[in-house]
Parts: sequence; structure tokens; C-alpha cells
Amino acid sequence: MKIGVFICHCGENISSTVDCPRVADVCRTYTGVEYSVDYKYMCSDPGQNLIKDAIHKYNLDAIVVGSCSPHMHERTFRNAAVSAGINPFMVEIANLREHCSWVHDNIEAATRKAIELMRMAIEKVKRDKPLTKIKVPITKRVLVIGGGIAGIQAALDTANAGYEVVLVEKEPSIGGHMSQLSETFPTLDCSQCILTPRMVEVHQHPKIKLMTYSEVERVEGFIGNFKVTIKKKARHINEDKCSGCGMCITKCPIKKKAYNSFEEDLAFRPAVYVPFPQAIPNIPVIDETVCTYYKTGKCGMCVKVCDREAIDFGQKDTIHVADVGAIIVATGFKLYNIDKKSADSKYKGYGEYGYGKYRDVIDGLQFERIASASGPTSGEIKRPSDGRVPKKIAFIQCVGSRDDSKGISYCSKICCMYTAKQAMLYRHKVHDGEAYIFYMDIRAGGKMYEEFVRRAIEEDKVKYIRGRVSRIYEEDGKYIVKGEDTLAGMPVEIDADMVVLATAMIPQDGAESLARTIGIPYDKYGFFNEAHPKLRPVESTTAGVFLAGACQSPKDIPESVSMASAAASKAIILFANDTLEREPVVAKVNEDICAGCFYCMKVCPFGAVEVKDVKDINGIVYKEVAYINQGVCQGCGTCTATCLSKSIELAGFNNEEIFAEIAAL
Amino acid sequence: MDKQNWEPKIAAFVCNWCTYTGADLAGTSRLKYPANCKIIRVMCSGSIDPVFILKAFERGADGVLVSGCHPNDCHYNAGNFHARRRWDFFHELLDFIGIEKGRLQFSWISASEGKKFADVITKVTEDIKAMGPFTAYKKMNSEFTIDFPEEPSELPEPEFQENSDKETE
Amino acid sequence: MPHTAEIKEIIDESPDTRTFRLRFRDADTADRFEFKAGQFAEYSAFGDGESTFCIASSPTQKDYIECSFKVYGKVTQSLRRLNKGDTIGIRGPYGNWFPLEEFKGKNLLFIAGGIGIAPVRCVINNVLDLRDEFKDITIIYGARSVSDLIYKQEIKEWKARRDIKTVITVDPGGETASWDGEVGFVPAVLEKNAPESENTVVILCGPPVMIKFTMPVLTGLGFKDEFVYTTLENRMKCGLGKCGRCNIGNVYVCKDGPVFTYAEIKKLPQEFNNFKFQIANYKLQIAFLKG
Amino acid sequence: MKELIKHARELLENGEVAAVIGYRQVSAKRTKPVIITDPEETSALVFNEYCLNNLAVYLTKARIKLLCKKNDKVLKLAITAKPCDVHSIVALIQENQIDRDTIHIISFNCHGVAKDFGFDFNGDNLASKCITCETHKPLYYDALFGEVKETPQASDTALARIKEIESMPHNERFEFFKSEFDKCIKCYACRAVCPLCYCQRCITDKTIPCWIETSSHQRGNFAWNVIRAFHLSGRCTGCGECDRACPADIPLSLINRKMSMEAKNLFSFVSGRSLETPTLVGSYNEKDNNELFM
Amino acid sequence: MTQRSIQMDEKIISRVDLLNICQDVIEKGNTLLTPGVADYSVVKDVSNLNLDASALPSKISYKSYVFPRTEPVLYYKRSKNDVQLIDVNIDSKKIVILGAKPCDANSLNIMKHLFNWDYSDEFFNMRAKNFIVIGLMCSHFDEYCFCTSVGSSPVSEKGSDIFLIPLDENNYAMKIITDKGKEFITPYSGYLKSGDENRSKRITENVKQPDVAFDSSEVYKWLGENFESPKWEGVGNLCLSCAQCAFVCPVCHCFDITDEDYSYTEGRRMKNWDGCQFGNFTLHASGHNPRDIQSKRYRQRVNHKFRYYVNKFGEILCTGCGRCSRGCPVSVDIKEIVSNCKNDQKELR
Repeated sequence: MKIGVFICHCGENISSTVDCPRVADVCRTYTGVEYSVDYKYMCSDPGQNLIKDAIHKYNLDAIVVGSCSPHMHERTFRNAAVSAGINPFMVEIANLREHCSWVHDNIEAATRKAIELMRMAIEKVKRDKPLTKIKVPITKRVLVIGGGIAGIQAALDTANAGYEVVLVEKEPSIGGHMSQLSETFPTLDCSQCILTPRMVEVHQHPKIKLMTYSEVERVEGFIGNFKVTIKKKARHINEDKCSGCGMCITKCPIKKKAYNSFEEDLAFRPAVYVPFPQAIPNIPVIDETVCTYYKTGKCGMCVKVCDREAIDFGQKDTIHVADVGAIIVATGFKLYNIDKKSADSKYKGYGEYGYGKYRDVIDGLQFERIASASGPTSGEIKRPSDGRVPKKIAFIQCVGSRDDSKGISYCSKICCMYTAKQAMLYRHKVHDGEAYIFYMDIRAGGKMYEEFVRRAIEEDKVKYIRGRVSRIYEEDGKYIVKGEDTLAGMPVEIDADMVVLATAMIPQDGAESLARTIGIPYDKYGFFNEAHPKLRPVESTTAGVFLAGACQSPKDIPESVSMASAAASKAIILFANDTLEREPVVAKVNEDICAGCFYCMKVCPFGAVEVKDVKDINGIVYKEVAYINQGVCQGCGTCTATCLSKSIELAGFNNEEIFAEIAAL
Repeated sequence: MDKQNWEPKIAAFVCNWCTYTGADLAGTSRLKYPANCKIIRVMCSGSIDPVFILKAFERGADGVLVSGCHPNDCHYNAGNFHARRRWDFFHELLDFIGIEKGRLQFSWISASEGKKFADVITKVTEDIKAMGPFTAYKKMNSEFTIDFPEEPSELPEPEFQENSDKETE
Repeated sequence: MPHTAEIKEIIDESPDTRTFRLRFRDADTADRFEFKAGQFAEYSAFGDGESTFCIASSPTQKDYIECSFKVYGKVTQSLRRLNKGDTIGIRGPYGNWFPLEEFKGKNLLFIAGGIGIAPVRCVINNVLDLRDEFKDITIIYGARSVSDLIYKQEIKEWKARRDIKTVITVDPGGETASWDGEVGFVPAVLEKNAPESENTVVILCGPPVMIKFTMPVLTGLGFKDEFVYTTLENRMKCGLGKCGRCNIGNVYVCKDGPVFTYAEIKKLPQEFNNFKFQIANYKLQIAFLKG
Repeated sequence: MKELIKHARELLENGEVAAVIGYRQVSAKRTKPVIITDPEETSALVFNEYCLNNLAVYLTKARIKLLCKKNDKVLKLAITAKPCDVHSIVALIQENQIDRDTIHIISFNCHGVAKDFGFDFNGDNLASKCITCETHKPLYYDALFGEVKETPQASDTALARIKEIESMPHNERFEFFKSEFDKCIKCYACRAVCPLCYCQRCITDKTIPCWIETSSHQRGNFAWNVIRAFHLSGRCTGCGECDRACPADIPLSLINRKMSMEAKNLFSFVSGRSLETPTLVGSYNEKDNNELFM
Repeated sequence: MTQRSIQMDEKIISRVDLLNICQDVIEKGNTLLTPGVADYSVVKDVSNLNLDASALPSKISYKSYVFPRTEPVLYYKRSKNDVQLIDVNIDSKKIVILGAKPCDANSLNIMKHLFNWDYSDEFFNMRAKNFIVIGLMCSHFDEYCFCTSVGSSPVSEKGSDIFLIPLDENNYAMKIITDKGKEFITPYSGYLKSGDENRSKRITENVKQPDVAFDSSEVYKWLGENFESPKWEGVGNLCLSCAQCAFVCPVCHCFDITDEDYSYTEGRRMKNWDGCQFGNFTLHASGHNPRDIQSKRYRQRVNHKFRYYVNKFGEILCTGCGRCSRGCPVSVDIKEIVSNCKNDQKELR
């Protein structure tokens, strides 16, 4: 085997601490090295030509380049090798820059280390095997999980590009949090007015299959070839028959047994309901937990009034399977719920604010509903406790956010803006009302955002107090907000009629279990991880799974929408080809010696391991072995280390290669 | 080999996604650390077999570092969790049969923790230096070996450059 | 203690088969090294071990010796990594040989399959150098496909000679568009050509399955067991009749063999139940296992 | 004993099982394994304090295939197993080596066995594993025989030995184990008797690359014994057969015992006790010990 | 066997004097071996030396001192194109074995045929030359011993250079069998008193001997005729394929040769014990394995010991020490198997 060695000076980046000619000289003395040279810039065109010429001239079988990190130029050198007729996987890079010249001062030590790094790479390349890229077919259909604005946008974009979409939403209607909002910052246009047409478009789009009141149960397969199992929860209404007339809802005798969660529990709803009048699809759902029929077997009022016989008490959850090529996850967020009924076990704090105890201490979304024209108060600002118009409201920002001790460390990003908006809306509606905002910093980065906040302060006379609130308590129907004005350096006390807490954005319930179902990583808060924080922000680390909206980190609407479009375009890019090329770094089982313990199956994070029957000449199964689906395998190699009989090898990093590296240490 | 000038030989098995990239960042940030440690790149900390560590000791390593992504940050979701379990065991085993825990060290270093990488390498190198050469294993290695007669070295002794011994890290 | 030898030439015979042309580093050894057709040697790739192959060049060729191997295991992979000018170790020659003296004045029929041609080639070239002393010579050689045929250059030369009959065949499906030889398995081709069995010595070497089906054909054509020679190459390690690996019945193949007549083999314990007798020369490199 | 023989006989006669793997007496204080396919031969079956072998080692896929096929029908295989051997069977089932449905477990109420053949059965000669044994009644079985008897009392010398080793400084420990491992002749009897060493090709027999040097010098012995112990970490059910088989008297089960203790400490896991608990290797918990990592 | 000793020179030596000789051996820098429980071990201090004729044979025989379980046969160092080779110096220290069991004592004699037919193995010969075996009559026997069935006995002097018979607690009758033994003992002749052959004869004649379990010539014959016997399957099913039997055997001699690098360029070629019971002993690189199942391997073992070796070298490759059976993890008993082979009623297991 003839090996070529190429040492790059990287200008002076490497050569200033590594004696490159000497490294090249030493490499020349190693067995198998046919040609060894150093050069100023290996990655430049002349440098690459140097490599190509040497490959031709010396008939090289493999090359080792001593240069910058393989993460930088591995592809460059592999391409150079390919154009000279060498398999791209017969190229090894020794990291002489990031791992050597840049981190050491001592020329002698750095040069020695460089030589050893080269030696390891040379030994590895001797054992390298030519590999070819893996081709997998693609199912050109997308699964979008979550029917909020991000999911809607992603679904529409993909569908408009001509690909089928399955949109799964766990609530009875799509729309998400955006449908709950009153007006949006900084333009103060009506949220539902801009959202509803989009929702209708989704509903009517021939390429979009909408599955509301449904959840993703299982995801199998791999990029281009996912198999998704979706559970459609029983609505107890026959969707095909229902006309959405709403008679059942009006006639339902259950009036005050269930809170309306769309109205953030500020109102009641009947046992049969649609979340909100503009719901898509406009088909009600019967809530088994409160419906009298399910308790006593009697009532059936809805059945009587429904002239289309759409009520179906016997309906069961159904399971649907969809084959998709890509998945866009857009599960969104929820608000940090202080000490409320379903308080997260993870976060408990701010009991001192009296949320849940005092009915007039509410969170941001509740205020949105109060301020919304379609809300429980028809847009009038009233106190939930007694319906009085509050004359003084204290808004408190960063409840939960930016608080290591009680809450979470990150900034929820949108609270500064929506608090300003809410204060502004309040001032617009209650002209004599006073709005106080307790804040830590104002973060108003965004187009027209800073101007918006200034407007709130200057035009709408919202009073900003820099400081945190220590306690809220009730006194004579007023809520005494005790805090500190850190700018003035003195304590403040506001006797507010109502308090609005801008609680933090946290991932939607069940985000972590969904992540495990799909097989994507998430951070310690439960937000899904992107493949690269800068360069691949909408891709998850699992190939073919993309992220959109606030499930990745707190985002406002325009950001969510643009991320959704980006995710959709990623899926569309994927679908531009009929087959998919993948790096061949995958594990392979030696069936002759596999003992069939299937530990590999247990450790594989991607479910790539299958059971394979090995048959003899007569077709009789004589043993069961593990088989690794090359399309699913991501090449982590955990199975190779777990395999006790060492029957699995990871192509490109096989054990022989690593042993050779160790031997050359 | 006199103890004064003895430099430990350390092998680091690191995952491609976090620690290797973290090491790249240490380089890009021009952080300095001792040159004793040589990195062997693998795809995931989950793919490092304990035999690799024994082999490194057999080839004269005085210490070994294993490093991967932080829990929950694994590029492959769970490789590092499996690795953690494996190392818990192996570490106890080595300790029981008399290999000090410091000879084999572990860390989680993310792609953004260039500083941590430099610190960890420095710490490991210092720890191993304090422990001295791994004579017990080296003695075992030297069974059935012989010294070959010296051949004239093919290379001239390296010339010391001006700033070469400015400071030893 | 092996002798060191330099690789003078590397010939790629087929995608996975190589021939090394070797010369001893030590001139004295080169002069003294003598062997007979059929003997084998132990070749070392230092660091990875030793492997057993027959010596594929003719004893009459004094300048160099050749060995051919197919890449299977650790040693052969390691050998494959070597370049022209590198050094390998050779121990030998070991074992017995084809009694060419006894063959003189007889017809010779060579039958080989796959890399089994290597020991046969040694005999062929030896015989061709002493062409006058033998009568008719027939060569039947088969391989899986055209690209798997080895010694392509020599085959051409054999074919060009008028004084020998050369039949080359490939397994069905292994032929190429330009292939002008036979297509079919060796036993069938043998039957078709039906060479004269009177006063003929057969030298047979190939994979076990080929031998299994060729023997009945030979018997059917009237060849006598005592005149069918073959070479048994078990897994061998020491080459000295000590390590016990190649022991079958009373014989240590590396000392008492590897060349046996079919008549002799019949007397050995029928150790290998599927095949009438055991011939594992299919894969001539033997020492180390596939990993 | 009579019930055992009767039961085994019935199984074979009714064609429920293809073979019975059991023990037969060869002399007063010695038994050996026997594989019985003929109902007539069942009379040789015994169970007593000298049934030392862990017969689970015979439950390899290949052997089951070979034994269980009778006239194109696949029958069950009956095995007599001490309660502790049942742990090995459980581990094998969990590792996919056998199918619970194809194995008929004949087990016994057990009060311990002798440490080796030829010794009187009493507290002084109690097998090490029996001293701390908690399962005198098998956890899984298809047939149960034997009367409940008191296990002789004995002191846990193995534990004392582990403690003693733990109290040594590292270099002494290393020397101790090096000298113990140095006795190893690499006959791999420890591997052969271990029911969990079922690999078709052991890691040590692999040559590309060479994982463990096959030479029986200090380094090769050290590597073999360390890797053997590691491979059994979290899997070993503590049957102690390796100790008994070792011709060089290396205290192999000391290390196994220590690793089992660690498994219990670190992960509250004991191998082979339950078919439902996931195996230690191959599963993880996000809350596993993270102290090791900087 | 005892008749032959009449012509020989018989002496008496006291236990104390024997220990003095041992002390001298050690002081001269030679190795003194004595059987222990597990293995023959090197004696450092003679005061604890215990010569017990009734002891169980050690679990491992002493063959490793002549035929080490691992040894380098050459060293190599690679450079770019060349390889430098260095021969191994064979350690030629004198080794004295005190108290070898008669079954062990004969082992070198049996093995030497193999190591000297055709090519002479210098490693073996050098060590064997420096080996002095002081045998000790054996008064132990258990169900596994069968020395009498393979032509030896507890009082056999075969293979010993010097043979001891305990007369009473403090005295041994010493027979000097070979020239090597004579050469060894001459410097110590001051310790020796002349003995009474009849006295030792009385003892040796009264030693309990294992019954002859089988007739080796009949076994030889049966093996020749029953290569394909289905009986081999029985033992094949029980045997677990370890090589404990081969490794503890005083006369098994199979080995393996393997290269090991110990640094980037340097390495050694090692000769290691190997065992015919291992599944991959005969495995070819191609994956073909002539002895693929255990019954074939066990058949090979018995055939090699009782037939092939007899054919080739005229001796049975077995000393009847019973180690393989005593140590077998699943109690496969070669004596039982060999004695039962002819009996159609009995299976081999």
C-alpha cells in the first residue's frame, strides 16, 4: 500500500510552532509512505493539485493530510482525492492546527506531537477500507407535529411546494397560542384576524391531511422512510356527518362543570364544545369526564338535537399509520405555571405572588383573553373576581425567567414586548387606569420593537419600575405589590387592582416524551436541540427531523414563522432528490460470529438493530443474528463497544483502525 | 528515563461531536495546554471499548482520558449514558485490581467548552505527572522484550529553536 | 529462524490475489535455497504472523521465488499492505514434493481450480523446463470468473505453445463478452475433454467441492488412485511436524505431506465427513483466522 | 429423588421433552453432568449436595438445536437446576440465548452445596456462593422437589478477602492481582464453564484486530482476566464455576463478586433475579452516577 | 518393573541430607521445583519442603519448565523497508525436580520423540538436557489414576534420573537410574549410605496400585476400527471445549505461533500452548473447519493419544496421571471413556 503524506503549513498557523519539513521528513521513513511533502497551503488550489499530481505520479492508494481540523477541510481533501481516483474514505486528516500548533508554544514539543499525530493517522489509513455512500429512497410526505402558527406555516409551505403533509394537533382545533392572543406587537393588529385565514387554508388544502385531537404514538424508521403511528382520540362526534351547526353545544345541559381552557380557565364550557368559535375543524368534542351520559348513561340531549345523527358515544380512539419522509416538530410552548393546579414538579416558585390564591393575580395569557374582543369579557378589561374595571394594574416581568434560584436561567424573550403591549392595550381601553411594569431589563431587539416600548412609555404613560417584586398580598380588595425600585434605590409599594405576571415560556407538556419517541435530543429545560446552534438551527441531530417555533427555544411569532418556513424548505430540499446519499459511517454485523444476545438492540438509540434469521442451504433457520439497518444507523458505534463478541464494526472507525492508532501512540 | 525530564504519555479518546469540536475551539481560541495528550477521535463516547484503554496502557500510556458530550447533549441521544454506565464499572474494576483512579479520567466537554478542554487536559497531565510513570504496567510490558542494538539514528538531533524552551507548560 | 527476503515485484493477479516475487536479502541464502515442486514455505509479515503458501515458482528458476496468496485473514491482509522493496520473512522449504522423477516418460494431466493453480503452476513450469522428458501434457484450469483467473500472462504463453493442451474455463456466469475459453465447472469440462488415462499422472488441486466432484469423473475415465496426486494444505503453523495442527491420523501433513496420492489419502481416517477426503488448499494461506 | 426420577421419566415418555440434563452420581461425594434421552436411564438422576455443576452452561443455542430436534419436531429441554443455577437461566433468557418456553426447569429447595467434590458437606466446606445465598427456593421453575433444610452456617471469607484487598494500597493490589493472574495458563476453562460466556467466537480468539494477546505472559494474562471480569460485570450471577474450574486456583470469583457488589451499590441491580427487570448492560438511567466525569 | 532395579545401585539418604542437597542446588543458582497443590513451584526455602508420596498430583504438570506456556522464538524490528531479526537465547539453567510423581517423570521421555523427529527442537532439547528429575514413589491413587493401564505404575522409575522410595519418616531409598542422575549425585556422595534393595522392594511391592482399567492395545485396535462411531457424540455433548485437559496434561504438546508488537517497530514471535479441544484450533482462514464439532475434537484427542502417537513413535501419549479428568469442569473422565469404548452397552460420556 502506497501512502502519500501532505503537511500543510497553513500559512504560518501551523509552521510557526511545528517544524513542518521535519514532520514530512520523519513521515517519509515510515513503512508504506511513498511520498511525503510539506506545503504552504494544502487547501488552496495549487495545494490540492499537488495532492492530485502526487496520487497520479506515485500511484498512491491512500493519503494523509496534516492540516487543520477535519471538521474544516476533510471534505476538501476527500474531494481532491476523489478527483484523482482515490476512494474518499482512504483519506485521513491529522489535526496539526487546532490540536497542536495553536495550543502549544514549545516548538520541539509541538513538532514531536505533530509527528506522533501523523504516525497515528498513517497507521489508521493503512487499515482504512474504501467505502461507498449509502443510497436510501425517500417518501415525499411530511409529518408536522403541532398545529400552532409554526406548524401551520410549515404545513402550508410544504404543501404549496406540492408535497403531501400530515398535520397532527393534540387539541381539537389548530391555531395554538396565537389564536388566544388579542393583538400582536408591535403592529397591534388582531391576532385572530391574521391567523384565521391561514387556518382555513390548511383545512381546505388538498395536500394537507389534518388530524386534530390526535397524538404521535410511535416513530420508527429513518430519514426518508419514517413510519409514524398516530392515535386519533375519540371525539364522540362523527366528523363526516357533523355540519358544525353547534346545536349540541347550545343545548348541552352541563354548563358549569368544566373550565374553558382556551379562555385560560376564565370561563366555563359545556361537555360538548369547540374550543373557540373559529375552530378548525369546526367539529365539537364531547368531554367524557364531565358528560352526564358517560356518568349515568342518561341525558343524550345532544343526540336529540343533532339532526345529522353525528353524535357517537361509542366512538373509540383509532390508530393511524403514516409513511413520511421528514418530520417537522412544532410543538410550541406553554407558560410556567407557578403554583397552579398542574404545577410542574420541576419548577416551584413565586408562591409569594399569590397566583391561584388571588383571582385577580393572572398570567399573561389570561390577560390576553380578557383583552380579546372574543374573550370572556368581550374585550373589556375587568377583574376576574368581581368584574370591576381595574384602575391600577401592576405588570411583573421575568416571572420564572432569568432566575436561577426559583425558575429557569434563560430569558423568555417575548415578555418585555407583550407586557408593553398589554399595558398599552389597557391604557387604550381604560383611559384613567394606571399601568406599572416591574422589569429587570427591557429587551426589545427586533424591528420596531424598541420604538414600540418607547411608545408605551412616552405616549401611553406606562410606568416602568426597574426592580423585582418581593411579595403581593391582598388588603381591602387591593393587591399590595411590594417591590424595590433599584434605580431610585428605594422600596416601592403599589396598591393595584389587578396583577399580571409575565411568566416564562417553557416547553409544551410531553415535549420530552415526544423527543424520546422521535429520537431527538433536548436540553435540560426540555427544548429540542438543534443540530448546530449557528449553522443548522432548524435541523435536529436526527436526520430528517426538523424543528420549528418555540419548541426549540422561546420565540415570537415572526421568528416562529420564519423558522417554520425554513424547516419546510429543509424538507423540500430533502424531497428534491428521489434517493438520499448518506455517509457510509454505519455499523455492520459479522453474522458468522454474532451470538445473538441483542445487547446492540437494547443500546441502539435509533432502533436500527433488527433480528435477522440466518438460513442454511436448505432454507432452514439455524440462527438468529442482529442486523443493522444501514438507513437507520447513524454511526455512533455504541453497539460496537457493547457487543461482547465484537461482532459489530463501525465502518470508517473500525476496531482495527483504532487499535492501529493506539499502537502508534 | 530520569524523573525530572519525564513527560507522561496520555491518550484521549474523545467523541467527534462535542469534545473533539471543543478541542478545536480551544485551538481557535489559542488556549495553551501541555502537549502530552494525543487525541483519538471516535464517533461517540459510547463506542469506546475498555479494551482500548488497556491497549493504550500496553503501549506505554501513563494515563487515559475519555471524554464525550454532556448527558442529554449526545449527538446520538443516549450513547454517553451507556458509556457512563460502562465506565462506572470499568473504573471500579481497575481500582479494585490496583490501577489508581487518576490513571483513567473522564469528562464531559461540550463543543462550546474550549476553555474546559484546555483545563481538563492541563489537569489530567498534572495529575499523571504527580503520579509518575505507570511503572507497574510498564514492568509487565517489558516481560519478554529485548533491547535491539542501536542503529545510527536516521535523523539528526533536532535543533532547538529560539523560543523552544521558553516555558514548559 | 526465518530468512528475510525483499519483495522485488508485486503482481496483481486478480482483485484479491497477489503474487510476490521475492529475493533473499542474503546472497548466500539465495544460493543455498533449493526446493522441489510441491513444497511449501512459511511467509512472515512481521507483526502479524506467519502464513503457509506453496512456492509457486519453478525450482528451475534460480533468481527468485514466487508466492501467490488470496487475501483472507490477518497475515494476508498485512502482506497486502507491503510495497515493492519491503521485507518479508521466509522459512522453508517444508514438506514433500511431487515425484517428478517418477513422472518422467508419462502423460501429465494438470487440473486446478481457483488459487489451487499456484502449486500446480510450480510443477507445470518445472515440467515445461524439462519438456522433452514427458509425454503429452494437458492443463485444465478453472476459476469463478474471468477476473479471478490468475497467472493470466502465463496462461497466454501456455495456450500459445503447441506442445501442451491448455483448457481454461470459468464458472457459468463468470464469463465476459470477450471470453473465448470454456464456460462450465471443472469436472464437466474434464469429462468433455476426456483425456487419455493410460500411463497418465494427474496433478489435482482446487477447492474441496471441486475435488469432490472431480474424483468420480477421474475414476470414471479410468485414472488410477495411485496416479492422482494432490496437495493437502491444512491449517499449519510450525511446518516442522510439532504443533499438532495439521495432524490427520498418523500423518503430520506439513512433514509427511502435503503431496499425497489419492490412494494414500483413502487410507487416512475419514475425518471430514462431507467430503471423501480433506483438501483445503482452496485457501492456501492458513495460519491465521479471519477476524 | 424418586419424584425427580419419576418426573423426568414421565417427561421423556410423554414426549414433552427431548432430553433431560441432570446429574448422576459417580462416587460417594461426586456427581457429574449427564444428558439423558432414554427414559430408562433416568434412574441415574440424582440431586444432592454434590451437584456442583451449573448445568445452565449446556443451554447454548447450538446444543439446544442439536438435542431438541426429534423426528422433525422441536421439543422442550428439561434441565435440573439449583436455585442459583436458575439465576443463570434467567440471565440467559434475558440475553436472548434461550426461550423460556422451550426450557423445562426442574429445580429444588436447596440448602447449599459442598465447595468441591470429595469434601464432607458441612459449614467448613460450604461453597462460597452458598454462604450468602438468599434464594433457597428457586425464583422460576416448572417442577420443584426436595425438602427444605437448614443451610449450615459459615463465615463469609470471600467478603473478608475483598475487604482485605480493598484496604491495600494500589500498588500492592496491583502486585497481588498480577501474581494471581500470572498463574493463568490460558486454558480458558473459566470461559468454558461460565454459562454467560456463550459467544461463538470469544473476543480473545479474534485476530483482526488482536484484542487480547493470546500469549500467556503477564500482560496477556492481565488483559484476559480484566476483560473477562469486565464482560461479566453486571451479568455474572455468581455461580462460582470459574473458581472451581480454574486449574491454577486463581480467585476469579473474587473479582466477579466485587463487581456484583458494585452493580448493587451503583445501580441496585442483581443479575438473573427477575425476568422483568431490564439488564444492566444495555439500559441506562439518566440519573446514573455522574461523579466520575469532570 | 521392580525386577530391573536389582541391577541398579541403591543407596539410602536421610531426609536431612536430602534437604542439604537441595539447599546446595539452590545456592548454586539452579532452580529447584517441587509439586504443590496447583502447580509445581520453585522452592526458595528448603526448610518448608515437604515430600509426601501420598499427595494428590498437582493440578498442573511441570511440562511448562521444558515447554513453556509462552516463549519468544525470535525478535524483530521493522524499519522502513527492512526487518532486523534477533534470535532468542535459551535459558540454560539447571532445573532439578524433587519429588516428581512417577507419572510425571516419564513425560519428557514421551514428548522428546515428537520434538526430535525430523527437525530437532532446540528449545526443548536445551531445557530437557538441563533437567534432572528426582522421582518419588507414589502412594496416592484415586478414581482418576490409571498409570497402570498405560504401562506405568506408582513405583515406575521410567523417566526419573534418580528415584526415591520413602523407607520411613526420615529415610529414603535412592536409586540412581541414569548417567545424568549419577553425574548430579556424585558431588553429594558423602551423604549417601548403601541401602538394602530388599527393603525398598518390600515397600514398592506393597504399594496400592490402581487396577488396570483397560488394555491399551485393545483400545488401539478399537480406535482404528471405530473412527466414525456414534459413541463420540455422547462425550461431544458433555465436553465444553476448554483446553484445561491439554494444558494440565504432562505430555500434550500442541502450540501456536503468533506475532506480537510491543512497540511501534519492535515485536516478538511467541510460541504458545494451544489445545486441540478449542473450536478454532483447526479453523482455516476461509472459515472451513475440519473439526467443527466437539465430538470430532474429542475423537482427535483420544485417537492422538492412544493410536496416532503409538503408530508414529511407539508410545502412548498419556502417563495415566488423571489430571485432565480430575480437573475437568464437567468431570469428563478419559479413563472411563477409554475403558468403556469397547463396551457397546455403555456410552462415552
